[in-house]
Amino acid sequence: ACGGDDSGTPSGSGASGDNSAAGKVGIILPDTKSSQRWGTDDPKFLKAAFDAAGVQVEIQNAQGDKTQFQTIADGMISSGVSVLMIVNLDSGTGKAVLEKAKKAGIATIDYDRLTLSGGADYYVSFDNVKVGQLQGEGLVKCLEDKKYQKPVVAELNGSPTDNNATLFAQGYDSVLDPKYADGTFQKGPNQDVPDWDNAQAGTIFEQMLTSNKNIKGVLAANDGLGNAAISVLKKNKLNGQVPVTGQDATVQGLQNILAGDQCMTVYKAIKKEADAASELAIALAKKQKPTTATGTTKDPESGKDVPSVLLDPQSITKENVKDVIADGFVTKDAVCTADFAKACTEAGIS
Amino acid sequence: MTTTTTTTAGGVKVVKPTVASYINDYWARVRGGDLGTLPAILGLIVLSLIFGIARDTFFSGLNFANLFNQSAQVVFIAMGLIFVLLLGEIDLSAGFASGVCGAVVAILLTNHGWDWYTAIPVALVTGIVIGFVLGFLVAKLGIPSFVVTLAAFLAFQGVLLVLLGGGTNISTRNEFFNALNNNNLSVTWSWLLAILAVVGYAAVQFNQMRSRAKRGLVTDPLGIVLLRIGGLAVLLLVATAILCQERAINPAINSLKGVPIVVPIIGFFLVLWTFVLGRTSYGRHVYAVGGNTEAARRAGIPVDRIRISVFVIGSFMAAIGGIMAVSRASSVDPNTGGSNILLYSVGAAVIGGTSLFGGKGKVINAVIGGAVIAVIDNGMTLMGFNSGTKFIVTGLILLVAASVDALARRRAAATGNR
Amino acid sequence: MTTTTTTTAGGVKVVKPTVASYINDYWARVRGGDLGTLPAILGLIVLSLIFGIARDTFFSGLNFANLFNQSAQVVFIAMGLIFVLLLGEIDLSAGFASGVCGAVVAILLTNHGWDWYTAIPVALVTGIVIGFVLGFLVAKLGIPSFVVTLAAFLAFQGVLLVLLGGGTNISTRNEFFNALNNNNLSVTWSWLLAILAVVGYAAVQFNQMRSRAKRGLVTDPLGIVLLRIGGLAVLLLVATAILCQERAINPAINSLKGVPIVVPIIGFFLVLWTFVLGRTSYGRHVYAVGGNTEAARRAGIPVDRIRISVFVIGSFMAAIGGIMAVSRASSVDPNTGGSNILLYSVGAAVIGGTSLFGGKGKVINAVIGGAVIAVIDNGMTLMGFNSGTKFIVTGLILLVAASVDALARRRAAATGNR
Amino acid sequence: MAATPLLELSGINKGFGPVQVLHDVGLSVYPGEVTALVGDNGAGKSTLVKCISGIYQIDSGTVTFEGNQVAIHSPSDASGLGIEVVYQDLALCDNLDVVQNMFLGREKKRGIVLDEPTMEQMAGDALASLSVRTLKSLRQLVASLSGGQRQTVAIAKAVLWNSKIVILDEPTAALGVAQTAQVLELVRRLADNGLGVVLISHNMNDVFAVSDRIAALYLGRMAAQVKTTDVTHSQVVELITGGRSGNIGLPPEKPAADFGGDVVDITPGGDK
Amino acid sequence: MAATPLLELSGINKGFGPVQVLHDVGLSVYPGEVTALVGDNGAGKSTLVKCISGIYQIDSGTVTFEGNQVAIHSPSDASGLGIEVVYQDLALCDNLDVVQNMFLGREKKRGIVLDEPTMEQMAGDALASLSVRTLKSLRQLVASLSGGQRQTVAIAKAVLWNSKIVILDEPTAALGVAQTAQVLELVRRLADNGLGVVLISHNMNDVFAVSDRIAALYLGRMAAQVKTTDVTHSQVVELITGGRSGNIGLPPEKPAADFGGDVVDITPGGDK
Ligand SMILES: Nc1ncnc2c1ncn2[C@@H]1O[C@H](COP(=O)(O)OP(=O)(O)OP(=O)(O)O)[C@@H](O)[C@H]1O
Ligand SMILES: Nc1ncnc2c1ncn2[C@@H]1O[C@H](COP(=O)(O)OP(=O)(O)OP(=O)(O)O)[C@@H](O)[C@H]1O
Ligand SMILES: O[C@@H]1[C@@H](O)[C@H](O)OC[C@H]1O
Ligand SMILES: [Mg+2]
Ligand SMILES: [Mg+2]
Repeated sequence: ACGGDDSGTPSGSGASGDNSAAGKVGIILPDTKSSQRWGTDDPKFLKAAFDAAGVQVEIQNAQGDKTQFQTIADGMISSGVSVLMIVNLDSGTGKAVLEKAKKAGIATIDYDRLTLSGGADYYVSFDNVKVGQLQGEGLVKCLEDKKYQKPVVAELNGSPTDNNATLFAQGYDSVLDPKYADGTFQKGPNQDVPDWDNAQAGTIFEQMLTSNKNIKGVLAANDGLGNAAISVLKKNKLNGQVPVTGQDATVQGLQNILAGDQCMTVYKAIKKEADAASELAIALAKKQKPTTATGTTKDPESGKDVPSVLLDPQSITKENVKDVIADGFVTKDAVCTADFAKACTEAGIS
Repeated sequence: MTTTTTTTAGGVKVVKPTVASYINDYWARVRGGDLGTLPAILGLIVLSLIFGIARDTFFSGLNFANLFNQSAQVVFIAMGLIFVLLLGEIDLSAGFASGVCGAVVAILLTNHGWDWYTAIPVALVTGIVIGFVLGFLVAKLGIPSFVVTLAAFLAFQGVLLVLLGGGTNISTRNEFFNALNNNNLSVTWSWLLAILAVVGYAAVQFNQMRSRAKRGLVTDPLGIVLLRIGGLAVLLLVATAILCQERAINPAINSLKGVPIVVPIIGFFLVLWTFVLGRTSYGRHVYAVGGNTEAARRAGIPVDRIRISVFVIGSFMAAIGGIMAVSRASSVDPNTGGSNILLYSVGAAVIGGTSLFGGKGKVINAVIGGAVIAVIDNGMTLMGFNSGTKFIVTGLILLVAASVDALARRRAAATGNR
Repeated sequence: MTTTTTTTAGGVKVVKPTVASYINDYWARVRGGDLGTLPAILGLIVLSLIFGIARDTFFSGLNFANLFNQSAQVVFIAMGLIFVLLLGEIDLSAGFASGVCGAVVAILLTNHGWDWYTAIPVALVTGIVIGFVLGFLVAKLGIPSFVVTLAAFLAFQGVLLVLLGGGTNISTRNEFFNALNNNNLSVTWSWLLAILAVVGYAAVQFNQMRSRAKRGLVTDPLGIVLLRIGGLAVLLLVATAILCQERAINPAINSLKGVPIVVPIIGFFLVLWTFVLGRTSYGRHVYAVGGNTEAARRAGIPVDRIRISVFVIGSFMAAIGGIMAVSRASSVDPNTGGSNILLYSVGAAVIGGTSLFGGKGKVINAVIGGAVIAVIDNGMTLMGFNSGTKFIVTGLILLVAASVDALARRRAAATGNR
Repeated sequence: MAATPLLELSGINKGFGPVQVLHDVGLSVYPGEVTALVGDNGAGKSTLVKCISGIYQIDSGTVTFEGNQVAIHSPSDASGLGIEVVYQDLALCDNLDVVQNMFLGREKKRGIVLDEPTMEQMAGDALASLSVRTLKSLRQLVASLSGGQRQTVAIAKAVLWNSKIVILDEPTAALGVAQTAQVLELVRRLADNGLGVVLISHNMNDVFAVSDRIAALYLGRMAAQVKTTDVTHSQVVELITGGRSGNIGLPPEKPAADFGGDVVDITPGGDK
Repeated sequence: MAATPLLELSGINKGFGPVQVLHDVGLSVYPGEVTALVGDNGAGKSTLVKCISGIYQIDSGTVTFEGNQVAIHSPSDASGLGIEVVYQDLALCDNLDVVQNMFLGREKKRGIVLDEPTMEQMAGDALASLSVRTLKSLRQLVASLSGGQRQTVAIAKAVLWNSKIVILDEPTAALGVAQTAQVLELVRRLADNGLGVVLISHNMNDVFAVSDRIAALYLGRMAAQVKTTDVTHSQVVELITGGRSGNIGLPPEKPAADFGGDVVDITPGGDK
């Protein structure tokens, strides 16, 4: 229903009575530190989708501050949005915000992160446990390729305060634990990185390496953490020999893959996620019943089924870096700088 | 100037001020740079106007009410910090202390099924114990408070993580508790409390006048006293009137009016601590130790005990701040009390006019400074800038608010007043 | 005590100390509580022993070398902060200022393809400009530095985000640049520099002795001077020897030895700023303004200019810190200079013995305090606790390190010395 | 008069790190008498006072108060015994006003509430009795007072209380002619009321005008304690500047012997 | 002597907020002469000095130096003109040592490096000339100095330089007998070398011993400026305490008329 014909600009007053009836949509993103996506990709794709539909949107970022998060929600509610879409910082504040919105008669969407017991009307995301699984499988593959005997694997987990980090760990541990158990791999040091802080990740990994010189593989929860580990490996001239994982398909991560320093990253097609979410929101803003949320997600806390759009994350290695570029997520110019021109050609990026 | 001359018991000639001479003197003091909280209030008005012009929702009743809930945590923590700052000390751990106390209350309510009237006291006691330990380390071992509270800042972050079992968050579902920093008083109660406040203030003012007059001491002119009482009355009653309007987005679904419950709580502590600082010998001693520790010691003031006590008050108020934060979010997570909470709280105190070097400050500073910070935060989120720009503009606006203050005070330096 | 009495030009009798009387006096001073950096060094040793016992890798050459790279950012920022703190001011924005300057260098290197010798100067100039603006606002407008730099703390976070296009990480791939805080000097250069440092120190000491003796002023006994030089020599040469051992994880693949490049850079700035503070009139004026601003003003010292200058030095050193952080991570992200960097840097200065109230502190404090913080961080991550525990234990260990200091200094209070 | 001393110090030693300031000092303060403590700049007078009032801890020596040996560890111990001190470095809180400073640590209260009117009135009376005429307001911060006004506040503060001993360290140094006269009169009046008064002063006229006894410190040693009527103006000056005068004062060899040890090392370590 | 004044003030007004401290004050300082500035506590002497030295900005009035009207906005302006001041509130940096304080703002250097040996030697000489005998070390922090030692350091600091006018605000207040004599001698010597000297003191003996002229401030007004030889001890005391003496001083009606306006409001606003 809300497909192709909405792509015009909302210029004339009566041009699309459809649009003028549409309320405003408010979107709250969590921070700019856990991943670059919240500062760059998501706002860009979301904005584009709403602009295309001619629906008013306000996107704000809570800068990792849950007080801010609530304040932004208050502001959006009092400025009269008709749909509120959030990426929670934690389920608690997320829930408080969702409840306040519902009391004011506003439709709600959980974007990327499910608010436990939040009771949002819809949920759009990638399967985060799946992300972790892909990371685990990627690492296993790279280590097998290197033919290491009983390699020691270090784990650099995400922020202890980020629920997604917990889900990622669930995913990769579900792959790695059996390997530890059967003795193919050896469990090495395992630490959380507060705030996903890359600098701290560097020190943490350096110390892991100092105390356990046999580390042969690093499960880093995202590209930033991965790059921190790679810097330390480089310093010890071990880069390339110790596979490192990542997530988010950042330019940095893709380049590290092309350079052979990083084993894989997980590409979450953020544009698709953003499009799916905006489609839902636009329908709600126009007081229509969305039809795209075909799946459901069971809220593990409340036990309720939330109507959902769940997208599949994709594992990226040197072979399919080109897919990310083809998808328009990153540009060739950004990835294939002078240093990487050769590697790009080798990887079939033209 | 026409003045009446009376005589005090000391046999020294004194001049009884008239309303005119009083205002003249006040004006001369202001011109001479003795400004009190005036510049911060000025800054607040300027900010509000800017935001009000930029976004009309800023002046809506709903937004006005939200401001109180939004600022509560920072205001409570800042009130406690005023005591710590008055001694020239710092408490970097106040933010996470509020988180820890908030976690305690949430755990007791949710995981252990306690009721609010048992859970809240335990959280407050936790705050007191924390403050005692910090104060003890500073006063008795002589470790600089920056270091002690930096260590506590780290440790409490860990305690919070451990309490929350490594990163989950805990929701509170206790109706009363969640209402504290979310719901409103009934309209009747709102008016009742406002009127009570005005009457109480008037009583105190008149009583004071009477007791000075009885001793033959100079009193403020009656006109000025009436002006003060009238001023407060207008302020409180107008605010109450606004807050008692319907402000629900969708009044059909649920009605929203009345003064937020947190307002009288803020008012209570404002009056309490203002009384303690201004009217008790304990408060006097806090100022003395902050102004000149050696002089205080020579005057026989138990400096160490005072030092410990301010940390206790600081952490106690942090506990209340934490309770309010948890109530507002109906949940606690490992970042409760983290982020910018601490810097904002110290900033609130400083912007309100409290000195980091001790000896200068009032509890009202926390409220006014907290309001400045909350207005900036609130207004900025209404503007809807993107992340980077928002940080930058917030910083700049904070600077503008502070410059109003600084420029006003520059005259002070020029005329030799401090 | 056997002492020789000589006479100065002023006609006042003076006592020329012998080695024995010098040591006696020193000991009396220490017993009297005049401890300098002694307690911090003591704390450092205690910490190292604890970690060394808990994890044997702590004392490995590799870990020793890592310590320098890990602490570099905090040490550089802390060195600059010492100047700011000496004036009783604070710079909350130093962390993110270092991030901004780091981003500038990374953008120029990576996005614009500049070379390090053009990119680094631009980053340094950025630091200087930042410091100038901060200092100007504090000195000329009279806004408290806490507020100015809190505003800057927010604004620079935004600038960093904007520079990084909303939050992308930028990798640096310039060999030389990345080597700065990752690679090591060759063994030859390592020894050369160590020997140079010892010889230089000896020259300065002897020169000073000579110039005092020439004027008939009392000089330190030759034995003491030799002892000092010898002490430094042993320290530097032993450290160099350790760092020139092979420490590669896999020596077969690649060799890893030599003093980390960042060490002579730290050394350079340590000497430079120690010289500036101790031997130039500018440094003298910094102490004077920090000790008693009014007295400094009366002595004709341009207080405002001094105030601006310390912020310039502060942000300049923050820029260097940022460069080192980016070099170490070979990458910059929106959190570079964020998290605990600022608190750790101020903490380093304070733990080293610098006062937050101004007038007291030395550049070496930054290095020693930075070492304490780095050792704690380094040791704690070696231990591999989980997050919550790690925070708690880090806090406690910091407290232990500070207590050693505080307890040692308590005698000072007892004997009436400050 | 002068039966048993109210306060008796003996063998007091006090040093700061390597610097020994007081050597074996003894001093007796009698009730009803003014004891003038004199000595050159840096002789150790203020240090001695601070040892008595508990600001400094003595290294060794005994303090006897009303016949009992006491240990004074803090200023509140001293005021507990009834010892009031006006310090040379006045130690007022610049951020408090005149009334607040005068009652610091001993505020008047009604219930738990400060009784400001009473304090204001008492402060006004006390200051008026000390000839303070230029004070603009009792609610003025002491930061804005003139040197003499500060001094008067400090003196008024110390004599407001019922104490047994009042020690005044150069109380008239900053005072005008009239105010000085008032303070000297006050000092005499206190002694006449039976208190023990210790007056430190460099002004020999004042010393001879009000004191009953004179104690002279010389380079940290008690050179002599004599009745004022037994000595002349110039003898006291000799005691101050040389440590002895005729047959009173330190034995002639004493100062010389100790000289090499710890005095006048005017340029020791230098700067490193 | 006394052809044209070196420094001439006229019509100086200075207030702090609602408090008017100086009213229309005039003062002339002549080269080669010691001008004693006297007045009761709180009369405004120190305030006047701080107006001259640029610590306070005057509200109105003119300052003429060597015949030219000047505006002094800061202490460095004043020292640029050659005006040195010893303040009553001494303003030393407690965290610096004696030598460092004495050369503060005017350090001796070789190249850019501080010339410590030279400064130490010069400081030692200057202090020795002021009879300082108890100082333990020139490298002692001034925080640990006795009251008199601090005062001496401040005086020595001000007279180290080649200046045209030296103003001393109660320089001998804390000094011992010998040190006071030295300072008075120094004051006389400075004047004899052609400098203009302003000496503030409450000690009439000292005033009459060294001064050539006396200027008396009364409640912020200049009551009289007279030659020392033209007045008696008791006349000066009358000027100080009453603002007039016989036919010199303020006109009799003047003080009364202005009295109601701004004086002795000893308990105005009270505490709110
Ligand atoms: N904290 C300290 N550390 C080192 N030396 C000190 C300290 N306090 C005082 N002194 C020294 O002790 C000596 C005695 O000082 P004190 O203040 O007692 O002298 P005083 O007799 O009161 O002199 P004045 O008449 O100048 O006030 C002085 O030489 C002083 O420099
Ligand atoms: N900053 C200020 N604010 C308000 N009043 C002030 C300030 N500074 C000084 N005064 C008042 O001005 C008057 C004059 O002070 P000033 O210090 O000049 O006196 P003085 O003549 O030097 O006295 P003294 O002999 O005691 O040193 C005093 O009454 C004082 O209280
Ligand atoms: O994409 C990831 C996001 O889902 C998580 O919440 O924060 C870290 C990011 O890398
Ligand atoms: Mg003394
Ligand atoms: Mg004066």
